[in-house]
Amino acid sequence: MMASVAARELVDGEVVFVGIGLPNLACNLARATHAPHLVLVYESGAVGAAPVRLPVSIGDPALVTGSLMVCGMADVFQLILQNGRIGVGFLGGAQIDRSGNINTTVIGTYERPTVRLPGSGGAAEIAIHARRTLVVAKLSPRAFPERVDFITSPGHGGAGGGGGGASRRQLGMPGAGPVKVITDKAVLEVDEATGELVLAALYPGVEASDVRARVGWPLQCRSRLGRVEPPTATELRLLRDVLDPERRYLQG
Amino acid sequence: MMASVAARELVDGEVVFVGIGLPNLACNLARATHAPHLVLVYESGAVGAAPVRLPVSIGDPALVTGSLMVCGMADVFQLILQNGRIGVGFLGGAQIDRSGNINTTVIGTYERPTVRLPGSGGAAEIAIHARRTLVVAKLSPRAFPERVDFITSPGHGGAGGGGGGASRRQLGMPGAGPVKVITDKAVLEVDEATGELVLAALYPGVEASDVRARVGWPLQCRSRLGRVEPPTATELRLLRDVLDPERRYLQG
Amino acid sequence: MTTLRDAVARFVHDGDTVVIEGFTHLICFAAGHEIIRQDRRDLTLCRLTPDLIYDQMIAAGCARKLVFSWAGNPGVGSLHAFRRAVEGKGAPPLEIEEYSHFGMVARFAAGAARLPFWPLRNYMGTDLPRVNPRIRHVTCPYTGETLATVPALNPDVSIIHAQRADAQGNTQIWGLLGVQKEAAFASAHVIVVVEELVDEAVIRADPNRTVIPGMIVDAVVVEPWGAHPSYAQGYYDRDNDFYVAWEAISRDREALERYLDEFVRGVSDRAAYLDKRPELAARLKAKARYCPGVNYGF
Amino acid sequence: MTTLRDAVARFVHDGDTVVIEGFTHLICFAAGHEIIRQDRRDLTLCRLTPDLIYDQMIAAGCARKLVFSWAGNPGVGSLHAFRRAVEGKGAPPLEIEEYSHFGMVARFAAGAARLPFWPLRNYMGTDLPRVNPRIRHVTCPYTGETLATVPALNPDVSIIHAQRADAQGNTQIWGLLGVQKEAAFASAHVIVVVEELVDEAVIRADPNRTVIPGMIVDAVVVEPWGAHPSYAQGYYDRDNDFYVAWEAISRDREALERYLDEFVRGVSDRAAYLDKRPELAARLKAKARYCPGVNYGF
Repeated sequence: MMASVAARELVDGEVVFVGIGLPNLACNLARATHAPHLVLVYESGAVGAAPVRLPVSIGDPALVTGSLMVCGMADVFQLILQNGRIGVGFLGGAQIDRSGNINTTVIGTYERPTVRLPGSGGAAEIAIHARRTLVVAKLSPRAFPERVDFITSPGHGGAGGGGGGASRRQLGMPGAGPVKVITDKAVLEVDEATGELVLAALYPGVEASDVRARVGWPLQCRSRLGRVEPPTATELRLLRDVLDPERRYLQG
Repeated sequence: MMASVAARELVDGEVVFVGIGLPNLACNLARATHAPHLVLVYESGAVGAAPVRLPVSIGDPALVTGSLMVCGMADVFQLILQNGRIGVGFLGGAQIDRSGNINTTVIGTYERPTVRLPGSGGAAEIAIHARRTLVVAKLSPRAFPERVDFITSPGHGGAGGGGGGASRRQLGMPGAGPVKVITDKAVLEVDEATGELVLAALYPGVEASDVRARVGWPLQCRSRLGRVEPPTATELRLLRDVLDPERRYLQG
Repeated sequence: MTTLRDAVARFVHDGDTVVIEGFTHLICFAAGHEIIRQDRRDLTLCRLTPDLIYDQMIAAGCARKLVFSWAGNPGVGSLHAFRRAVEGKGAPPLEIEEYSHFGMVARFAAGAARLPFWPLRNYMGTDLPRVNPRIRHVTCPYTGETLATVPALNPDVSIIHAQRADAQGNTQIWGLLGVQKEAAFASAHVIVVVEELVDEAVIRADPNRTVIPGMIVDAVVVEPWGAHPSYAQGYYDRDNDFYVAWEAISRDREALERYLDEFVRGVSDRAAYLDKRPELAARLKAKARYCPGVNYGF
Repeated sequence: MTTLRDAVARFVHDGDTVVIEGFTHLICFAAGHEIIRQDRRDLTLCRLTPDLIYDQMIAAGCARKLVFSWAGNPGVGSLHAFRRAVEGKGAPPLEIEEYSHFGMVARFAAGAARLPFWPLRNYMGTDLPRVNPRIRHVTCPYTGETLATVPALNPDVSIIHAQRADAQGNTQIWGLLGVQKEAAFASAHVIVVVEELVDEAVIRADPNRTVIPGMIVDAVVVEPWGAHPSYAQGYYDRDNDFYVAWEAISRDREALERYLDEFVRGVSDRAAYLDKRPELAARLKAKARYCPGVNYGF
């Protein structure tokens, strides 16, 4: 479900910075359905990858074989990402907060963490440079606190709180940042006026109260709340039979 | 003669930044005689070139075919030259002055030149970064003035005159600069104390006065003046029959 | 996929900052000639080595300004149209902005990375910063030392000649690479001109050879021998005889005009230019010297 | 040309700053194991993605400090030796210095260019500069805008795994390139470890594939399957099963010690390691997917 919702966000011809796991599934689903000209860029250096197997890591050899270009990582980050060529970046995170900040660094304090997470990787610069960033994460109060323990990838809160896209621009961030969060129950979007994540659309059978119960701040709603269409039969067949037959990333 | 004198300056295994013309002949002569492991680097991106014909330009396709590495010019200048990997740089020039400054930019003023020369190319950075720079030029009062009209490649005079290697170091130049000038009559060297070019060795049959007459400042002498050995039979045979049979660069 | 005529008409405008790069190798003379034919004016031409093609464009009056680092005829002598313009000898006046090779490389690198400047350890003790105030300095926030800087160069359009590309503009180059990659990524628009159009499968078979991805390319033009008298490794050799001949042609203003009239303005396109030089293939076609492939399997 | 044992003995010393790079691809596990066998101490280990090899070196007590940007087991989970050390759970303490990938790439780029810093448009709005004072800023001398900087990284030694090199260390890599080139040029010493030693003529047949020239290489070691469980494009696939298995091994301190005792300390060299895993070739050997060559003739 999350994979097909994410796939529909992608526009044909866009250049996507692909993370591993669900984003990779979503991108390949989009390529197989409405967006055959999607250009997949991996931070490992594969551009226009067309993997014949589901890549297990972002540096999988299947991303190289048959891709359009393979370049060094200095080129990926300077000539492609910082150059402004990435239309969509995908990020996940252990915590996403009210302002759309994402934490993949530590739970607890940085100096004495309860849980040490992997860190930024390319996430900080993706959230800064991609024209827009899509976040994929499962809803839970722990994952959606009022304020993340550590800002790895910047949302819309600005350095000292306060909100709105303006503060991103003031800070010199070229991209729009995390504009949409695709969860397992609903889609959240950033409200342009407040810079706050708000409820934008519900999955079938889900109520707004189900979402609010799993979010650590008083979640506002869009005035017109959308309904997310369930995956089509084609989408389900592609995901289950073609893209992830071993169910590495799909859960049912 | 100049080619064989220049060739003898090269130590086996050194990395040489090669210019076209005489320096190229000298490097290939050295490779064919005492320095088979000389690594020839061309600013065009060919590293470890082994040209099967005398290259007409620094970007000749014969420098690519069979070379050890071909890289972009950003790598040549940043990773090789600025990185400090070049042992010897070769430069020529329309004017070389008392302090070893070299001019390949303009005769006359910059704004209204009498003769517009090609400009720096890679010469400025070679004179700054190569561990030592060898200059190749024919003696004449016009070519060896007291002071060049324009400093394209810095010698030992420092920005406001004054002398000695110290000023190069103070200015942050990693390389020793133009330490030796190989002419058609003599070899000049920089005097470490004064930062001034002085007469170091004479070609057979040449007197110090012949050299002084062709230099635009009161030329000092090393206390022990050397004698340059004429080209050996092997050197002459290689130059005339193998390296430059069409006499593109050799004159007799 | 388009013609050079259409690509120049669409992406090269009067007053634009234009780059036709290539260090000796892969200089797109075909594009320069088309720009002369379409009589573009007031261009700011940028290139490390202006070479014969910019000498021709300067002579034809296309250029308002030249940004460069070495303006000569390599191994031969001068670019006389350039010299006349700079020495004030009656040619159309030409503004110049001058760096060294490293400086120009760094300007393209900054442009390609979309940074406003690039730091480099250079220019101390030279007169270049005195005559070019765009060479400035920055202080290292770690060591306190002063480093030279050059400003980013972001052309309106770069024209990149290459051995081959697919229809989407995924472009492969081997042999000397110059600053083709940096120039392309630095530019608002990119025209790729290739010796050979290949199937996407050819590109995908050897992705490490791709220097410019299709995503940054606006037009793909197929123009065999389009770099002559420059060369294309594996396709044809440099026409050194023409470089030597240029000395006499460009020294004589009328001879230069006759050259432009006959070989540039007097032909409709590159094919017509090649029709006038039927001997080229026999003289310059590259010999076969294929490298073995490598295994991309897993 | 030497053995890994001799190369490590000669170029890796207690207290050194050591880099074993490779982004998923070409990670030289053989070298990491040899460093553990030689019981090096107080190393500052630098790498974008510490991966299993640094987790093993941390567990073995080789590391005083880790400089990195993403410390996980890709697609699987955590590096538990690293986590125990950072979470203060009884393992040897480990100092950390943390960037993002772009920051680490930029650190290597600065080191390779022998500049003291590298500018990048990054880190605004993040907490990284708060916990890493080495992320600083510089003001553009043209636009006045503020850009982030990272300091140069110049390791004492980099160990670069590659598909092939000649005896002089001229090294060719295809597939993912990571930051192998930048790391090598940034380092005081370079050890190249290759799947295959080839004749100089093989290198010279395709010079555009050369990533590291012999002039910067101190030692060449031939070690087939030396990257396992990482991979070498065209030689063998990544051992994803081992990456999955590492989760359980590294989570359990004793299991990790048993692993080190059996597969690292308990073997004399890489050949002995491979003798214990005779199934690898059948499971992981790459299929043939050769690209055609290109013409380097003129």
